[in-house]
Amino acid sequence: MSILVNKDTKLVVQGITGRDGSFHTLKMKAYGTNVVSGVSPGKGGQNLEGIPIFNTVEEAVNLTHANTSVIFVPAPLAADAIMEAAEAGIKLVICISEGVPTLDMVKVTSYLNKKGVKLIGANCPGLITPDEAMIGILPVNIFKKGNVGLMSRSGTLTYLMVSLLTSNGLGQSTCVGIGGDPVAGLYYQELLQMFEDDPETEAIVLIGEIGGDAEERAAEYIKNHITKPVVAFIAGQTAPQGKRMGHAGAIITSGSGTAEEKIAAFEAVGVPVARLPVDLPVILKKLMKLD
Amino acid sequence: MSILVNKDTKLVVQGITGRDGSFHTLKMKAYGTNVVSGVSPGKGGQNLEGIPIFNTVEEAVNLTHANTSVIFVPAPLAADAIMEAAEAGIKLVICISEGVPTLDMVKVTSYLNKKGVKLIGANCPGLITPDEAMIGILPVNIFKKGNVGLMSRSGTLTYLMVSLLTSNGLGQSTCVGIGGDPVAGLYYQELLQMFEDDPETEAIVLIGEIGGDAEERAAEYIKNHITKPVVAFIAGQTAPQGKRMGHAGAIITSGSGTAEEKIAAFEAVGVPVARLPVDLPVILKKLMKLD
Amino acid sequence: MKIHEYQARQLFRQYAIPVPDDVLCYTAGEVEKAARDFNRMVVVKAQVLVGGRGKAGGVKLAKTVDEAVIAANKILGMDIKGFKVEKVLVADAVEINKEFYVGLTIDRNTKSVLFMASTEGGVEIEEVAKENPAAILKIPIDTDLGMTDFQARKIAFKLFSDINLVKQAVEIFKKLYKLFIENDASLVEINPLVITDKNRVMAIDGKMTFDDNALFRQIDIEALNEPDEDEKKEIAAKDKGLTYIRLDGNIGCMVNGAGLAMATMDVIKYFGGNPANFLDIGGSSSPQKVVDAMNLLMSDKHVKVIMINIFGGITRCDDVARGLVTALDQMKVTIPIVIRLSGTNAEEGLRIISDYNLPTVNSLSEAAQEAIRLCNLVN
Amino acid sequence: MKIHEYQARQLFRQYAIPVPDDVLCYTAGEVEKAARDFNRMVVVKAQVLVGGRGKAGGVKLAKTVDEAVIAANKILGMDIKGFKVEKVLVADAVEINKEFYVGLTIDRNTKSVLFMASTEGGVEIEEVAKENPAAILKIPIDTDLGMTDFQARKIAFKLFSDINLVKQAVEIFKKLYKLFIENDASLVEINPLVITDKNRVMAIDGKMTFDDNALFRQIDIEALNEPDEDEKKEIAAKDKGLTYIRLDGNIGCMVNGAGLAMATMDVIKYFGGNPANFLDIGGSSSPQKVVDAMNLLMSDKHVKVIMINIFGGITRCDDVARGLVTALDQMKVTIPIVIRLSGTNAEEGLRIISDYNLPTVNSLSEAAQEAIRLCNLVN
Repeated sequence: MSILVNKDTKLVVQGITGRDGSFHTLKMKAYGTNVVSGVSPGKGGQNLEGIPIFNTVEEAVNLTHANTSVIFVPAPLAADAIMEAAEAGIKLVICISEGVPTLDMVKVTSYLNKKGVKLIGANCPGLITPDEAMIGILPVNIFKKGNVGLMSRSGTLTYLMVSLLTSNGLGQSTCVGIGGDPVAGLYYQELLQMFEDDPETEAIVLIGEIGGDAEERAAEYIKNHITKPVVAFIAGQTAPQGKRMGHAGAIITSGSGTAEEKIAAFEAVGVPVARLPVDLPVILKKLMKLD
Repeated sequence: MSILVNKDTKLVVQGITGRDGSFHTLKMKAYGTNVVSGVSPGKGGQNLEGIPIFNTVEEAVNLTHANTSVIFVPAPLAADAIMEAAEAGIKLVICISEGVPTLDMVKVTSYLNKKGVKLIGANCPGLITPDEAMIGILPVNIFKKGNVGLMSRSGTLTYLMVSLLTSNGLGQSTCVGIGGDPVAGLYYQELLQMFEDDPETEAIVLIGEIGGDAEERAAEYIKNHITKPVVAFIAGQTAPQGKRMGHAGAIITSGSGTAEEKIAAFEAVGVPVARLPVDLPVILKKLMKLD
Repeated sequence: MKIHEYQARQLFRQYAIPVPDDVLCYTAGEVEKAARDFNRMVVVKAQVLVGGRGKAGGVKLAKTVDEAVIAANKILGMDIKGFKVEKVLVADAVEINKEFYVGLTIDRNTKSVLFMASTEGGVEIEEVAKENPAAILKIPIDTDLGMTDFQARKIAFKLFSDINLVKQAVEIFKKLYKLFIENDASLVEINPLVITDKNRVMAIDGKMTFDDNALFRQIDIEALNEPDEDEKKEIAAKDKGLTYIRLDGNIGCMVNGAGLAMATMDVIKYFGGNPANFLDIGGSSSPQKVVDAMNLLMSDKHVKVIMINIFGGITRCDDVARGLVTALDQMKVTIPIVIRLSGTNAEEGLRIISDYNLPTVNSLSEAAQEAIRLCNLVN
Repeated sequence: MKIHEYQARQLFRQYAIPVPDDVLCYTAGEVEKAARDFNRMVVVKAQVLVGGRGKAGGVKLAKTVDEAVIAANKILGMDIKGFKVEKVLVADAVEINKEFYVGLTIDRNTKSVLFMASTEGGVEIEEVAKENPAAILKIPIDTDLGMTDFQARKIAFKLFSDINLVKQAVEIFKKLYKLFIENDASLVEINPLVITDKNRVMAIDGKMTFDDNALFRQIDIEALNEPDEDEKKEIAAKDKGLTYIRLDGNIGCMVNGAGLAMATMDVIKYFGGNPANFLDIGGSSSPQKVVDAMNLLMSDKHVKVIMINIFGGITRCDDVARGLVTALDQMKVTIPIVIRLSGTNAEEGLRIISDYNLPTVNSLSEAAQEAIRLCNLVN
């Protein structure tokens, strides 16, 4: 099982001829991800180590039956690339590009809703179902197949957390980087439900950070819908107000969106929040009764 | 039964304080249509012979439970009025206004599809289920309750046809003026299916005219989906090419959209086409085996 | 509303769609100067609001100034399908490697904007549609989003393979869509869209029609209107609330409602007559409208009989009768009138006109037959 | 990116949203001239990029020129929440009958544009949100359609009952939405929106924030940026691919990734230390970036210890180590460095820096504790 990606994933890479696109395409393929094609306007007919390249996603879908797309194009072109994938019949789009304008994402959201297409990102490191498929830029060596589902607004913080999980013997069902932008695709609520429904997932790790109130909403959702154990971590307890902490979405505005509020919201519904990264696997093991 | 409107219709009139709006509101009410409210921005709190007037459709729906709206506002404001009705929860909108820009209707169509709202018109005389409800500007005295369903792109031509039906003893289940614009709401196909599904309707009259290929498509649809007898009439056999014959949609472009093509299409699928208005009831009676 | 090629080219330029340079000329003298200024091969093109100029000899290449003047002299004053050529466009004749067709229109059935493209450029698209419909690519454009880059690219890749041409085409398609939407067009065509010998993608000829219903918000477009004599009469009628179209027959029609007006003409034709016009006096007709309509009919010297067909609904037959009586009293009406009134207040209407000894008829068919009989008597 | 009130008022004018006249002044002399020219009551308003000016005494009414000069002298040079007032706006003080709040923002949860309105104008909307959330009307705007007339009217009728005011408000709301969309704003507020004594609806004060991610296509907006000293440093860092925010502590941080950078700061704080900055050296870090980052950290004289925390993924630890070695060789680094490398090529990285005698640590917690210990030694 696992969620979103697995052995049935047929991936097309949009922006496959770019520096990052080609580099990570080969990494994904090396991990065993079924990369069926790439898109790069004007480079149709070429190939990247045997992966055929097309001018449009439509051709890639028609000729290689891609069902999932990952996007490495520059941010100003990302919204168009996402919509192109959706229009071509792709059902899951992962957008790695960082710096996509927020109004582009608002427009994209409305379009994807009409088309019934799922999006992860933008500005995310991608997702992985260990031993089945990695889509994005994740360092695969830290992951291990197992029963913990993980979702995170951050990249490297996720890697740290995953390596702590793995070194503590806690493998992962699927790990999803949901991205650090204010308006993004699949978020806590949808992913919590997917992990809840996934028989392979036994516990859930939620890594949040300052900005917005998605964590507060997630807490509310967990209270009402999630029966599996959840442990959270919130980054940005020392972040000042009004400053964008790297991620476009990580900003405390008018005293709202603080780590304190988020931690309190989780604890109010019985979700433990690790104060230090190293504490997280310990709490999780206790909840999973693995001690 | 009948289709679209009946005794359960609760009508709100948008543009109720205008000259046409107020005149026809009283006519509709006099016929027995359940006119529950009107809308005229800035006139909220007033009333028209006891019909309460509101500033917004939202208020009219909330306070008078209107489920159907008829629009008498000037053409430049019609698209906005239709969308206001849809957004407020109205499920059937009839737009009488003539001269609505085509691109406004394209925009409206996309919005109504999202909201699941039905539209009749614009540029139409409305519709009637005799003895139950009349919505629009139809001269009620010519109609008579019965079993013929009628749809037409024209106004006065419809009146002529209906009076011929009535004087020949052929009453009507519902008569729908679908309007003379190139892009309009419910059209032949949807209405044919509704009449097909309506137990009260025994035969169908389709009145078309030059321009577009909706009649050709209707013929195809009848062939595949309609079991009840259908008789057609097509206006504009003498219309020249390239001239807009009153209705914005009634124009033969580059030799396409002619009456001949439409008549041929109907006859090819066994739908008789009356050459003279007086012939129509005669053909219909024969098909309905009423001779 | 249609506009001329030279106006379409102006709009293309306004939207930064590349078009070869051109000069509009009304005389051979102006053409000579223009050709001299170009100092290279030009094309002289008749500016008339009708298709098929090329076949009619209205478009000529000219390698020299003399050839341009000869062409101008041939084309200016020429009659193309009933349209007299009063001006020509002298345009830079770029070297063309390949021709395409692209256009935007509104699809009545899907109720959306449709982008059309074809590798068979330079001929009328209707002919392509009839002979080889598969050669026309049709892509609906979601007006919520507009023409996206990816859609423009998708179309461009179907026409071109060179990415340099694709990129030029993408820009042109997006601008063309913008032109279409921002000006409430009902049709815009670039035909042909070409690749020049210098690998530039350019619009060589354009055809545009605009939505009459939207002219109230398109003042600049309305200003481009150049109505011919018939159209001027139609516009004057419109100002009085009448929809009028002149035809070739001799039975003047006055009807309320467009559909009924068409059906009335059809019935006349069915019985062997010839309608002189389409005339819809509209919904809530005041007596004055009837007077105006009578004046309009009487101004057409081809009209031998007038046939009035009113189905009273919103329109009240007595109003029409009153208008008719006023008209008959005001003007010298020497030709016969057949009138059929039915519906709202028909009886009162008939009573009002009873003093005027007009033939009474009981049905539309009878009215048409009577009109034809009277018309034949006059001839 | 934030802009000043005077810039927001300029944008309002550009979109034909009515705003009282004003003049931007840098000196009391300029204020005197402006007040004299107005020749009526004015308001003198501090221009600083922070809320709560009014409470801090940064906004003063002046009935006479003398009063205006007195106000200017008080306000210019004033410190408001750490921001020095360098300019004031002298604005026509219109008579206000009633105040409202309207604003547009992007709702992260519904992923749509949200229109907000309240009859409680003139105070910070966050306070209204906390004390009386029901007083704020929130209406999502479908960006496919834009702000329609009916939506603007619906909101306007909730604020006003007079149709004359409603009509003015409808125009303002539609223009405000246009301003929001066309300039990639993340927040635009009119607060207060007022009814004047002459029954005009006007914007008196405006607050705007723009999407940094969209500045590449908003050249005019980017030109409005007036960064303070800290922000200039942040921008300079950005140009080198570094995300830097100065804080009040003394442990300089260098981390790869925003989330990890925040978590690193949190861990330092957890163990009782104070981070001097947020510094994300980004994904594919080249050695040069590390050199730049070291220079940036060394330029802050508050920094007593440097703590480097790298989790190698895309970033390779050996690259970071190489950069660090280059930096240590180039510049005189006199303060202690704690470095934690893990993930991709961590061992090679540690080998590269092994000659430099840096403290070795095994975990993030240990690194933070070591940094704090070294920091305390220095103090």
